Amino acid sequence: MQTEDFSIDEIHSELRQRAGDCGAIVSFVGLVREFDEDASIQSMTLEHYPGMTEKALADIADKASQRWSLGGISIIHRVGTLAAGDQIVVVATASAHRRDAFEAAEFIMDYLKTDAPFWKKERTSQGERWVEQRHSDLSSTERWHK
Amino acid sequence: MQTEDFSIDEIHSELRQRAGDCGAIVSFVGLVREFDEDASIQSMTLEHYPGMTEKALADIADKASQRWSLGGISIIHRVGTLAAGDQIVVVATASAHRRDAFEAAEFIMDYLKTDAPFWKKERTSQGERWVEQRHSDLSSTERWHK
Amino acid sequence: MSDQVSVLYFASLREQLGCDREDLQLTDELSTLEDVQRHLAERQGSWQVVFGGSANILSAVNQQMARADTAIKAGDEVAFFPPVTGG
Amino acid sequence: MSDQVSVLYFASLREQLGCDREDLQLTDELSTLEDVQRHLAERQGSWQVVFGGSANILSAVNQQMARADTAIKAGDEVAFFPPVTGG
Repeated sequence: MQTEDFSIDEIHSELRQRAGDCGAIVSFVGLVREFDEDASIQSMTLEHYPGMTEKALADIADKASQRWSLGGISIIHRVGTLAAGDQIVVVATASAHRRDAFEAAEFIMDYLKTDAPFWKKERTSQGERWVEQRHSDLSSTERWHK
Repeated sequence: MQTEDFSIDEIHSELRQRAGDCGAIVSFVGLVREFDEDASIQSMTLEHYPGMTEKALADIADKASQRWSLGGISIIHRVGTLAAGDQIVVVATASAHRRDAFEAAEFIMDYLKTDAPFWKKERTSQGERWVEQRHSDLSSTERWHK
Repeated sequence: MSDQVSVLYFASLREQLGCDREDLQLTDELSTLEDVQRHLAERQGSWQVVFGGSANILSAVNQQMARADTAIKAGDEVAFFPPVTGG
Repeated sequence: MSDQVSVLYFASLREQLGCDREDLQLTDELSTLEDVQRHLAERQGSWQVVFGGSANILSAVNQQMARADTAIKAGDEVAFFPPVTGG
């Protein structure tokens, strides 16, 4: 968790040093959209649950490490107020096998969306509103249960 | 195709500008491994088929664009001689939906591995050798045929 | 240690209730998350609306997601919040 | 335009054959990729080994992957190479 922006270059370099001999790095970056349901977004504030959020992310990373053969995982999620186009989150995974890196990154993002205590509030042209969880996010996580 | 290294930061920035209002960017980076089947790799030379390689990559990107809703795709593949740990390839996809970005990036990498005319020659502690295609690469591409 | 639990509220719940945390005295009738939720629903105004209604509320005990039948004991940290929307 | 096709060889094939490209005169017996491959296998030494053996050789016509029964015509660019290993 941090309020500052992150550099995807630095995350890659750090992961490459830490991960040892991995041939594949997959990264996901989530950005603040400019429009949501036809309202233009002026800014977005991210609230989290200090303490629990860290534990939830560590727990998700552990689950991924048990399921796939990974050399390393990086997760950075910003909190505080962000503008449209800003980076919100990065998840990066390193592995000897590209399929492992891809699946683990997607798994981590899916669980982050349903299990990590973050809440978004948008400031739009039509006022402020809390973002609602989408049903598709729940079903994305469910598909990993098998 | 280029001999120079690439910056993942620049690829992200360029894609964010070009892709419009996309909330998700997925990138894959392939690196030269330090070991392959117990031989330590001193360097790797990448040969390609000028003309056909460009067409093959454009064709794969087109296929991905038809299959998923994407705001943009970037593919850079290096040729020439690289050292262990060097970046070989980056594939980045931007989309409004993270699942589309993930699947398209993996699809492009799978097809690149079986359909784009590149060949790797390793210089190892045990001499030079052409890398052989793995059967798993063929089956990775086949799973997209359904 | 007293017979209390801390209760935390986040995001839209925090705003609706006008409260981000409070200490709650445990009693014999307050031994599970469900009990706490029923107790809070008995309060007036927005408390009744939030905890007595059909809204989907998630809960955690000691910073782990927890189901309604989870037992609570003195010193626990209990939290209520809406479905999460990070990432 | 003459009745020729260019034939290109890549990677391990290029090294084994000691040849990266040549021009081939088309004849009535040389009208598909398969014909060209059979013609090359009739040559001595490494040509026979490479094209007459069981090695998995991929081929392209005018820079598109092509199957053995693909027809070729004067001016085409034909290429033979091993399975690709980029990425």
